Amino acid sequence: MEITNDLSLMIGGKAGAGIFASGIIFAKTCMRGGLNVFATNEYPSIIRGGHQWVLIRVSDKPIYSQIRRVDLLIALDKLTYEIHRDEVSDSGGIIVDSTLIIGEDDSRLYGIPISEILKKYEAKPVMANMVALGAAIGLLDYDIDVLKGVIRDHFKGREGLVELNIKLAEEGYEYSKKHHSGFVFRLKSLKEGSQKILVSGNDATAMGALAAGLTFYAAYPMTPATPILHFLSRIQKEYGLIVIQPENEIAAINMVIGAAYAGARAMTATSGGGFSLMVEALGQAAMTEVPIVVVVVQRPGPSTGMPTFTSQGDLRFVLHASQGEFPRIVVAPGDPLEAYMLTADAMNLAWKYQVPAIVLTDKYLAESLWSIDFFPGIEPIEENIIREKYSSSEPYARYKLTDSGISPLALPGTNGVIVRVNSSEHDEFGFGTIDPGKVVEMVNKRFRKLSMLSDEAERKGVKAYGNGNIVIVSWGSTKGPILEATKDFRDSIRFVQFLWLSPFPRKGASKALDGAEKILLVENNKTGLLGSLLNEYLHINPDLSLLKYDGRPFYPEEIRGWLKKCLGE
Amino acid sequence: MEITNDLSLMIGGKAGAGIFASGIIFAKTCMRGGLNVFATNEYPSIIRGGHQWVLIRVSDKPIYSQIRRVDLLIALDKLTYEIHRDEVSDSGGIIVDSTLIIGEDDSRLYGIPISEILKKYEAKPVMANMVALGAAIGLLDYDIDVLKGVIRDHFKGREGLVELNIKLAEEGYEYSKKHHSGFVFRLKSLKEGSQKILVSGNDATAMGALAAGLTFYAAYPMTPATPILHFLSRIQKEYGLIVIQPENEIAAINMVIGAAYAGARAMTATSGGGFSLMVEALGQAAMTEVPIVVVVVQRPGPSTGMPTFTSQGDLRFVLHASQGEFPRIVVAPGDPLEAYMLTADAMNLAWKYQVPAIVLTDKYLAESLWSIDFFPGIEPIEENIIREKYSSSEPYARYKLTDSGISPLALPGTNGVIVRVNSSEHDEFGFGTIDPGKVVEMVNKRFRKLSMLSDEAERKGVKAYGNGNIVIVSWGSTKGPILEATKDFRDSIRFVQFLWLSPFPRKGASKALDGAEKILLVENNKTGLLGSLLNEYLHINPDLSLLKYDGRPFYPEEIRGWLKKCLGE
Amino acid sequence: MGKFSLRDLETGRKIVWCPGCGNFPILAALKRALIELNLRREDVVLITGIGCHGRMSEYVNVNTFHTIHGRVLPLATGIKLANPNLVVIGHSGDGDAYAIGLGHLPHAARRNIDVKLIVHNNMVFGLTTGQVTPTTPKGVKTRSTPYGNPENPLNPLIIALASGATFVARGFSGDVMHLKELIKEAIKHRGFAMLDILQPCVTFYNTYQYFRERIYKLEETNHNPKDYWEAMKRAMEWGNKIPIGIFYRVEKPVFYEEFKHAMNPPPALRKLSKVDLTKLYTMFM
Amino acid sequence: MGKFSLRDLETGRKIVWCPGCGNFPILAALKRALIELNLRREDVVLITGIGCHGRMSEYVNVNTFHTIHGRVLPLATGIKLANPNLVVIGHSGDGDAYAIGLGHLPHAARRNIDVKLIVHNNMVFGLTTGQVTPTTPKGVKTRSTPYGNPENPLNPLIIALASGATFVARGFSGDVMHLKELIKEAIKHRGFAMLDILQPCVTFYNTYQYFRERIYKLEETNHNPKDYWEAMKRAMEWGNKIPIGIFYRVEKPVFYEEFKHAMNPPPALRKLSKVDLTKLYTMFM
Ligand SMILES: Cc1ncc(C[n+]2csc(CCOP(=O)(O)OP(=O)(O)O)c2C)c(N)n1
Ligand SMILES: Cc1ncc(C[n+]2csc(CCOP(=O)(O)OP(=O)(O)O)c2C)c(N)n1
Ligand code: SF4
Ligand code: SF4
Ligand SMILES: [Mg+2]
Ligand SMILES: [Mg+2]
Repeated sequence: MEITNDLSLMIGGKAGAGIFASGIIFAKTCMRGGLNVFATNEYPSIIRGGHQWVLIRVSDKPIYSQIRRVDLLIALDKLTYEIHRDEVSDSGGIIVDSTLIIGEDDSRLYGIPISEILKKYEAKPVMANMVALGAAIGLLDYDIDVLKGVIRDHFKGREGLVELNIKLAEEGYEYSKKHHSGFVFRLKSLKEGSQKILVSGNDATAMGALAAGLTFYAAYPMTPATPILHFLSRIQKEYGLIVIQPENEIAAINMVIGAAYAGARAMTATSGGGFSLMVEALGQAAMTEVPIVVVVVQRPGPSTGMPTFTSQGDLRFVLHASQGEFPRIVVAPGDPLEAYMLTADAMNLAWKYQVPAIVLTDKYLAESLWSIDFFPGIEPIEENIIREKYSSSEPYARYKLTDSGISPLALPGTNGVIVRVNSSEHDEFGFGTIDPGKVVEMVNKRFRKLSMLSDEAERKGVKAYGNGNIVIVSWGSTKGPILEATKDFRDSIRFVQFLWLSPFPRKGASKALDGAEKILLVENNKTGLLGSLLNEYLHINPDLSLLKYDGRPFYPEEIRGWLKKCLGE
Repeated sequence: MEITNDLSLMIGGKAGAGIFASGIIFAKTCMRGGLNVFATNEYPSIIRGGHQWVLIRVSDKPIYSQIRRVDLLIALDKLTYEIHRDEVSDSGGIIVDSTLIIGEDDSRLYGIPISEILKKYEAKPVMANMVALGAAIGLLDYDIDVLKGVIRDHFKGREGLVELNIKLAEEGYEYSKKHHSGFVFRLKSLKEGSQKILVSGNDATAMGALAAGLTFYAAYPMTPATPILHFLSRIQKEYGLIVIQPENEIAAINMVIGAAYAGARAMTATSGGGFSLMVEALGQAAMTEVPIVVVVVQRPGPSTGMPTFTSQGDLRFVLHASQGEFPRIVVAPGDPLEAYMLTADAMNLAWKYQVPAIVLTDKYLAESLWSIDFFPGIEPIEENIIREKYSSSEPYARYKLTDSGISPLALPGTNGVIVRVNSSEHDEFGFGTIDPGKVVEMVNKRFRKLSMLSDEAERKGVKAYGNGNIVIVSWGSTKGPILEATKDFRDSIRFVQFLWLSPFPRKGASKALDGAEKILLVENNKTGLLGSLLNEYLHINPDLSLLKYDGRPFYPEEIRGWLKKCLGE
Repeated sequence: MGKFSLRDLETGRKIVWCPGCGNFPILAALKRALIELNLRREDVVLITGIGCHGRMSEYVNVNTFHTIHGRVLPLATGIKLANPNLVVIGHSGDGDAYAIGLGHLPHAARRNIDVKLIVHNNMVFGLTTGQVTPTTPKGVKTRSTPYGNPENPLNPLIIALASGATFVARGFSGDVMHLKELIKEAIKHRGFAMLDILQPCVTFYNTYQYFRERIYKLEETNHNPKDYWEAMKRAMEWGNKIPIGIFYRVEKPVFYEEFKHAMNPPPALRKLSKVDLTKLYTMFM
Repeated sequence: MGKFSLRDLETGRKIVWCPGCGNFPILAALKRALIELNLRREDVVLITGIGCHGRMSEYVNVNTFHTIHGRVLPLATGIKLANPNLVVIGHSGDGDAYAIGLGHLPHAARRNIDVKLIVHNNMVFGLTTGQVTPTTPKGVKTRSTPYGNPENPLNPLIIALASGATFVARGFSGDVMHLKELIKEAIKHRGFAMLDILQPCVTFYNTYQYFRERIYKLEETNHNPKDYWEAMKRAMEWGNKIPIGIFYRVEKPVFYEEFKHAMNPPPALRKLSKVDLTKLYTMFM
């Protein structure tokens, strides 16, 4: 029996052994053959030597997440073999350095003389991954030329490396072709596949912001948000961006507010601890009505918690952060396309409504990789902005009372206007006030924006998949495992995903939940935070909850198993 | 007609003119005569010259708040007269410097030649208040000797000032006795009155902490929490306190955590903006299980907002502040006695359960003054603490797994133990861990405390006044105006006050709300934050809401008027 | 609008500082400096912190940002980077700049970001009614230190010099004309300029007399503001004689020049238009 | 327990720094210093920030507090004030102490709080995989500055000196015995001691070779660590020759002595008992 184009592959080894690079190379190799790919990783907060892995799912059908089953394990060290051998299915295989794992009576082992090959080419130990990748391609009976192309692009500019790595991959490939055959799992290029890109949630977030006009990015490194900083600083020249790493998160968000006040579309990203430090300035953005975007990539808390793991524990925190009350946008994408779209939306709408917008993701979404179609074109939308000249006879009032609550926004430097903003309560011109009537007017003005903002949330804030009356409710990155778990049960199981958390899409939610017999909550946290919103806004207490808070994402198998129990099967 | 011992008096004038001092002196003068007193103030964030006032209610019956009606206005400048004359009832009076307000055809005016008297004694303009106070005592036919006693104590140690001020008061008194008579409102000492103290919410909070063993206080000044710092630094020597004003709020809370880790009962206080900066360390206290108390005195936000005004806008913020999920104590007193009791409770329970505790008050509670009985004796309670020596053969484990979730707490320096705490997720000994099983155990351990903590909340978290089936629901400082507004309707109107907001006393609330026909929400904010908790925890959406967000506290008249409308009268 | 006169700079707001407050001369000096420098009013951005000093933004009719406590510098940095055409002037207090905001000062200095920091150093928290600050002398009684300040004060000029500031000066509210010149020089300086102003707080810490008796002007000595060590030594003087004037001034590359690739036009002035992401895609393929 | 040997200091945790990391010698030097100083193990509190340096607390079997990023100093201050009997040693990184935590350093220094700050200065954010920090030299390429660091670095020794630190020293991971002596001297110093350690990060910024070629020891010169200006000048040296050793050391009153009224016994050791509030009541009557 052969199984073609339905593979789950894991590469494991020590931090510093090029595990993630191998994962990306393998994933791209599959993607270039027209196959769909999803990859996710796990690693401790250790620079070298800690055990880490990447898990790659490949199929010619749509895939939404990793699965538990491992069909092929590339164990780059002994520990990987020991930890993960039980995850490999009986018909699966395990690629190892034949000199490393000896005497194991395991029929799934495919030994490759990796060390010998490295020695032959005087290659560094870190290049073991290339031999193993070649061997895997051989075992899977896939096209080695595609792999070579990917390696060539990966090491572009470093020609010596290109040749050596390709050689190593070829050696691995040939060895496995020659010595190992009959492996059940196969990969085969599809000729019709459209051109795709392999992106992470972080990549998509950054590109969504770019599409919506980002020109200023300030961020202090914090796992798992740091890759956005790396990416944007890499491309700063081509896109004319200012990318700056300030002294801390307080400086980062205040620089962003300064830049946005001046007129630049500006963003910062961080994780919970850094966001904690931004809380005061978030309120300042709200009070001054300076539009900013803050990306919060969740990891398990409280406090330092587990920096390299995943969580959905910050939902209530971002919804209520900062003293006083004000409208804010909080959106939570579930995959890269949504990350792109919602971040672009967040930027455009922050500027339209002059409110702070938060894009809430998590490590699992941020660092996993998806093969997807090119992003749809999105444009920066500018409304209510006065640039260059002001042509009214009235003096410019930054906080003019309007029906919508949105005041015309002028940029400093514009002829004929003085732009006066104020973190204290203020009048229409931005001068401080404590007059009770004016104060109420100003609070009401800011809150009037909620009416149009809620319309946006209702329109786009909830998605339903399937028609069943058993309804799974969730938000953010759990989307993938849930879709994967329920893909064969679309008639009996409905999945309702919340994309907007603030304003809360109350009507959209009611509609999406209409007719539900049972409501099942799935969240990557301890207390069911979306559940608390359902209680608050809809008086719905989910019938059952599946909550996971060990820092790991859901596996579809867990969800499916739980569903069976829920449904009394 | 004479009205005895039922008075509402206002003193108004410029910032810097001793308005609040006069208020305190007058209030104490009444209190020493056995009368009940309540005083509240309003002032802009301006050091000199801004208009400010204090409003004092005096009665021989219990009083709960200020009222709108002013019976006697002491207008220390013209502006005060202009702003407030319409608040003075027809039968009321207005004490003015006869040289200042001339030609006003207002029969309520009682002119006193204040400037002349000051000139005669070569006294500074700021002493006008003493002449006016004396005049008021005269007009009210009260006992000038009591006033003199209060003045004597007020200026204790500055004998020259004592004599001059007493002289000035006497002059005012005699002038009004001689020239003005027949004023309707009268005050008369009660002989049986018990000894009382005149305290603010801030005073009570500080004393509650002292009673529960406070020895370390670190705070960065922030209105309206600063008086706690002033008070504690004044008494630091008598009570052996360390009182320190660090470079900012981040330093303040981290010093508090350090001191508590070392073994000291430690506290900080701030308002919303400063609390924003403490958010990250709040999570650290939760993760390390170091017991701390944070007092948050609310003022209107967002951001700098209105520093000297009042608000209840931070409830959701303090409930959800900091990344990740963890149990916390949040209590909200409604008057000084509750502020004292709940702060002491917060300190004792923070140490018992090793969780962060937040005492949530607001400017209105913090800076208003109440005449009350001496505080009941409360003792510091210490449980689960290992001091001096450790007598087990097992190595000490700071985060030992226990049924209650509470681990024995040892102090560093103790013979035979090593105290290892960690802001990262950790094992029983405080070493970092990412093991999924251990992580879940630790999260569960921290959350197990919720079970006993919830019992505390259920026991003490909700109070009901009256038996009616029309139920007003509120929390915090609105208590006073609500009690005042409803005091004559206890049979038809029930008032349910929430004292614990976290853990939320769900059962206690259900019980207190039992049989309610109508639920009316009263809050000093824009969106009804307690209302959102009722929705979330009880699926109760209040039938009607009275929300005030102009920075001013409620007046009982507003509540009564609204109630009438609600009840369709 | 464009160039302006003193009248154009009025906002019509009532000034609520205590009579005699050392902030009045600073306000007067700033206004005069702006006029004499002949700038476009629309090009000036005044950023103010929280404190009595923060009211400056109510009294000068240019662009203003009254920010939260302690964040004048990062905010100013963001504004200047996004639009270097703007003249960015921060007004801060000793609490604002040296207590809660101190973490930003050395970084702004070493970056040599072209913003001006004018610190109203009254050695007290004014607006919160008189507590100790990092520049309050040891032993002084304040409302938070009723038994005397237990801490040694910070010398902000030394900190600025130690951090690489390219312009470091001290003024005194008691000499408004001198102050005006210092503000002008600070604004004219290309790079980060810190001007610490001895500003008596007549209500909580009245130092007029104290400083009047001790102050002397550096420009009336042979002080060479290009000499770092001389600047350091002068900045250490604090006793019977206290120097004011320009301690240090050198020219160095300014921060936004490091972002030439983003300055054509600068971010705040760039027209929004569709962004081509496809050139990125090869990276992901 | 009480006095301890090297074995007692082991925690049995696997060390996960990169092989060759400059943190190993610091760990070895600290342990030896603790032993040679002959302290009670229970009296030592090690506070560590977030970063590779932060793992120190996993590897030394004394009391530890692994705190959040940048807050070693306020935490240490709280501990020391609450119980001055404890020996409070903070380990921080150049990111932890000089980026996010810089706002605390001058204040700890001017207070002369008796805690020790040992900075593992690898001139890079290690744990977050190699970004620029305030001590990274200008022009250096890191993952957040792929076109070279646009900022001028900070000189932490000058900042410490400018802030009034009473003990300022620099060590080098390449000389563990010298480092041990410095740590001992820092711990013995009564007052705030800052020890900046040049700590190569072999993975992201390997400076072993660079520093080996340049380093010289102050004690092998005629350097007088009591002379403030000499210390300043030596701290400015950064080129072909880079000094290590004790730059500055003077004795000044320490901070907790300002709280004598609260030290008998200190807060952390005081027995809880009923507090008499009635003596306060006269104030409120
Ligand atoms: C985060 C935060 N903490 C505290 C405050 C309260 N606060 C307002 S002004 C001020 C002190 C201002 O002192 P300074 O900067 O010296 O200004 P001055 O009033 O003396 O001009 C403080 C602490 C605040 N607004 N925000
Ligand atoms: C508030 C906050 N911001 C950011 C981070 C992420 N973070 C972890 S370690 C680190 C840098 C550490 O650099 P350094 O102090 O130099 O330590 P090293 O790893 O080099 O020893 C950062 C930014 C964090 N944990 N907390
Ligand atoms: S308190 Fe001091 S600084 Fe503030 S206005 Fe008054 S005199 Fe000026
Ligand atoms: S990354 Fe650098 S500092 Fe961190 S362990 Fe590795 S070598 Fe050491
Ligand atoms: Mg000041
Ligand atoms: Mg470092």
